Amino acid sequence: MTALLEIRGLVVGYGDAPPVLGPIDLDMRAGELVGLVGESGGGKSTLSRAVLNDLPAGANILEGNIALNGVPLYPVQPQAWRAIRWKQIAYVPQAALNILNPVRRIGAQFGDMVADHYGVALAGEWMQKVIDVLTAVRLEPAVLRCYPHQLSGGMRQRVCIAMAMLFQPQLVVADEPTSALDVVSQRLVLQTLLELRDKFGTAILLVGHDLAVMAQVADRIGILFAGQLVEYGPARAIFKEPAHPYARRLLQAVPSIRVRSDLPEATFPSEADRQHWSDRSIPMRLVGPNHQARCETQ
Amino acid sequence: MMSTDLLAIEQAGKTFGSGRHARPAVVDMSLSFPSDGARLITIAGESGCGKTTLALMALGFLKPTTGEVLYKGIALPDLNRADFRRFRHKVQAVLQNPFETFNPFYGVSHPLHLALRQLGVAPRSREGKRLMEQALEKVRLDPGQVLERYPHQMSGGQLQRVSIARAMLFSPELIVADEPVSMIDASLRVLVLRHLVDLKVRDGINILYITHDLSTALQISDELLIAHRGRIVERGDPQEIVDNPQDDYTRLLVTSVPVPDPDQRWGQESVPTAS
Amino acid sequence: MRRRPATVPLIIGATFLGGVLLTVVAGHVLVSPDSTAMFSAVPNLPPDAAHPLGTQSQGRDMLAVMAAAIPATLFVSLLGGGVAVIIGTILGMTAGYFGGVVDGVIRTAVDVALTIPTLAVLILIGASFPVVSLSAMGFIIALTAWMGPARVVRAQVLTLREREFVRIAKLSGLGGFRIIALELLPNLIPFLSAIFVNAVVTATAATIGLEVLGLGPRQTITLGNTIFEALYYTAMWRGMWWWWAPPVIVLVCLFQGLFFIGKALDSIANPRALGATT
Amino acid sequence: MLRRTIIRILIFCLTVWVAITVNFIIVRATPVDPIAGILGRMASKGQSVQGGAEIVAFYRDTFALDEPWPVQYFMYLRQLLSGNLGYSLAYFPATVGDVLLHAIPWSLGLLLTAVSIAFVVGNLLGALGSWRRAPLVLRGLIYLSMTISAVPFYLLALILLYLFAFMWPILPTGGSFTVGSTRDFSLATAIDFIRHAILPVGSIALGLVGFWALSMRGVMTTVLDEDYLMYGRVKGLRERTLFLHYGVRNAILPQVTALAIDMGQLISGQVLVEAIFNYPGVGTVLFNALRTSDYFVIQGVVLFIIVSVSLAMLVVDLVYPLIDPRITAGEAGR
Repeated sequence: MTALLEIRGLVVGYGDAPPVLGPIDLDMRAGELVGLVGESGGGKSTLSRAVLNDLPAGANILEGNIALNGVPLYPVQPQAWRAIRWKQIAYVPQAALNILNPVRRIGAQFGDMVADHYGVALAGEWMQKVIDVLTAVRLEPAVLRCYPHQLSGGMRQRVCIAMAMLFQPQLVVADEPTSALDVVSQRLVLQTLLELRDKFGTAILLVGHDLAVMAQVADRIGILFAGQLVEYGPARAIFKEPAHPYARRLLQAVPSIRVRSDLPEATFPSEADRQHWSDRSIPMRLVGPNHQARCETQ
Repeated sequence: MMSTDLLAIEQAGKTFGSGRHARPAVVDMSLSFPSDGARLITIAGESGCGKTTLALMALGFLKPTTGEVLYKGIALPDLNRADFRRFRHKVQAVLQNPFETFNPFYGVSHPLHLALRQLGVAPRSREGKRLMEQALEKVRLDPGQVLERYPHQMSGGQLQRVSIARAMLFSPELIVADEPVSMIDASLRVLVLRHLVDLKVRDGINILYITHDLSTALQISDELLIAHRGRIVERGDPQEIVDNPQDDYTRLLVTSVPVPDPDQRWGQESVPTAS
Repeated sequence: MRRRPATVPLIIGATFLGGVLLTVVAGHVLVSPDSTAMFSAVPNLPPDAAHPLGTQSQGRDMLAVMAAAIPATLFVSLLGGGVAVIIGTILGMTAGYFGGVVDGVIRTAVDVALTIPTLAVLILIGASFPVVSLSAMGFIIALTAWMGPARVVRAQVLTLREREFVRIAKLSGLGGFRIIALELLPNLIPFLSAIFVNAVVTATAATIGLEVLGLGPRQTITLGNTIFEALYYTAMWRGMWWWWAPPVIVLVCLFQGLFFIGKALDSIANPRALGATT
Repeated sequence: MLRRTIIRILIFCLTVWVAITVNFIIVRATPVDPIAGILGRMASKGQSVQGGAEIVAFYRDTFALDEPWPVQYFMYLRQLLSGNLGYSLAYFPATVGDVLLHAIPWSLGLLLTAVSIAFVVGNLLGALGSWRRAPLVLRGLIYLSMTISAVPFYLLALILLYLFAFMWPILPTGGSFTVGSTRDFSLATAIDFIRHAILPVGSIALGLVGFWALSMRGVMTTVLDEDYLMYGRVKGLRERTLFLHYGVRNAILPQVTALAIDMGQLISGQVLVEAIFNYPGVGTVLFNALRTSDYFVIQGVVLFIIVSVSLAMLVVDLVYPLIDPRITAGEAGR
């Protein structure tokens, strides 16, 4: 079975400075929900932006490649990219106040997508499709007449999910889609994503910092530290048998809502620890079925 | 009834704006820290539930529109100069965004110096240095490394610990911690919270912990208050509330918090309705 | 990665201003200051060796006029700009920090003053009370330039005030004025320098504008008065370019210099407003 | 919405009232009897004052100059409200109102033409210049226009006047029509009219283009950093859609507000430009009045400028919500 998305030896850096990410090897199967977690600056956002070909200004892919359905995405052909964007790889952004154009109605913003990708106005069959995706995210068609600021944060985020699903892409990259939302909206947004995944068979690359969220929704989890993928495996295996010391620390730091337990002693990771965790000379090795980690054998 | 609590908030309410634009942020909230023993009380709720407004009232930065805030039995506006000064010193805070807690114009040591000067100690004197070192060691920071740096050269976790050290200089009786870990990397959150717990257990300091994170609230608090739309909807023992929530909103909140266990996933049947 | 984008405009600006000052030096070296007196030379002479910039109709040497006019104009501009920034900063800080009624009153005053075309009011004042001294001119001009600083400072203080470090300072027992002086003011220094340059620009434009209308300090030689006289005695129509062109060119250089320096300071104070092309 | 409108109108009224009162105070604060003083000054300059006695009598009556100040103030307000600005001393018996009425269309035409040209060109230039793939020529043009706009209008006017009317005399030196020409509805008249307007319009527009380009570029650079633009780009929208509907559409809003704020500066500059080109607008009326100490004309022009600028700002402020959905829809949606 070939992978939907294959990332091979990907290295991203700014000019001559040491690379900020990689080398990364990672693959995703069709219809799979992969979660990427790590601390800020760990490289999870850079990785997702490389998949979207939306690296921050100055950042470049130095080595390696990303392939979708076996077709390499880099080097980028601008025309070809416009065809891939949204039709094959769509995006659900972080819930920010200004993520939708504040002076344009939601309907017009759907219209822009349809017009620029298919060259037709938003009417008839397309209008039906838009209403369908809105219904799928539990929104009334009336939101099409609204301006973004008239919707709540959770509603705007579901509009973004509906936009991502409109062309039924094979892959959706979701970058911290719920970090700005309260837990009730977070649950609604995440469950909506899962339902759409089941309905359309869309694979989802979910970037986040909350392991508890990943436990709820991810099939597989990748843990990034200092620009390296240090562990990648099925969600259950990561939670039950974490192999990498950083992964273990991360898990230890997730408090549960179920049982009250004593907090760990306040020992902060030393520079030596951090050096060790990001040691590139240690290769990824298989530590369980489908489960690999960058650590010495026990 | 005579109240000799260390700090008591009695049926405090706060409304912003007036007339048609009136927006009640806090309605009838009460809580108190007894003068004996140290307690960690948590107010948990989503953004806009009034928890930060309450914190600002507890610190004397906002005047409640109804009800009052009492320090050792006396309402804040009635405190005489000396007592208000004592209140200012003994009720300290750790705020949400460590990167904004420090004035970018100055080094990290600036707030520590301000605090020392306020206490009548010259920051550069032997005594001043000793006090700063003592406070920083309590939060396991190396004074030599910290004091020479600027805020942007440090991580959020480190800055937040300097903030705790600053508060410690005053030997406070109560620390209001307003979302102290929400801007810190997940792997370090629990460790910073651990310091708060240590302050309570080791130094006997009361803590008012304000958070949106029910999980950490469960882990560290002696008493938990759930706030929703400016009101306290449920209060009591944290484990009790989580296991057996009485209020509808609390129940929704508790079931929405993700459990870090792939074997205990949300059921599809209980998807919350659109908010 | 960190390039100082301010360096280039700073150098260009300094060059222009340097050129203006050099004119003053050249004037003092090449001709006697007494040559500004009426009929100290033959009137209407085109430039030659004795009078590098020629003479005007009242027999004043133009280079000597320029050497006297530039410092006079700069004095009015700097005084006007400086007073405006001080007034604006005090009002802006008071409004921004204390808020409430104080803020409401100051903000309304700024709004009203911004609405009134200041030149119009100056014209009225100038026509009713003939301005006599350069200092008086400076103070009057300051009335036209304080609103900008007040607005900007207020906005800055409003955002700074909500920063958590102000709360921390309050928790350490600092009072309102010490918070303004110790915590807010240092962060405003880059803004204030940019604001000052902008205020000087506004003040200069207003001074010269008034003077060109004939409402300047009557007995003093300034750049604006020189232009007024050149226009009054129809220098352009008489082909006497050496009369009207030097003050115009010096002013253009002055404005260019201030523009580039203001731009440099702006980009230091507010890196986000930097254009992608600079 | 209604609250905002009412507050805005109140500020307008306050502004006008302040202007009128300041005007009143300045006149009374001058040490001498305003009328006698003015007539005296004019006489000393050797100018003939036709109907001098009538003017004095008129003012004593209408403004109740022999009464105490409060009564004078009341009379003054009443005269103003009835639109009576007094007589011109230089063109007696023409009233200040007559003089103004002749000049206003010229000034308005000049202003609207120059501002529209500059607003469109400047904003377009600034927006294009901030976009990723702007050609070098365009960036150079923006920089040039920016440095030009650092120079006040009146200096630009002097330079343009010299360049195009003296050094290279292709345009007239001033006025609005060739002296002695017949003003009919012919093509020749139209061309004559346009030729006279080019330099005044040009010096204002040239000075404004860079100003708008600069501030538009500033606003656009912040808009380019906004999340919705990044999101639009990732959505694979066309550059044109992003530029027009996501970039310019958002950036133009603060520009409109800036238009209102700078109206005062703008008109101050125009006054001088008109005077330099002897264009028959309000500015030239003012300039001539200053030369002849025609005090009531000066006062009338100043009042007129203040009121019309305030009015223009009021209009911009009231129209603004119509183009920014966040204000109107926000109120309606709640």
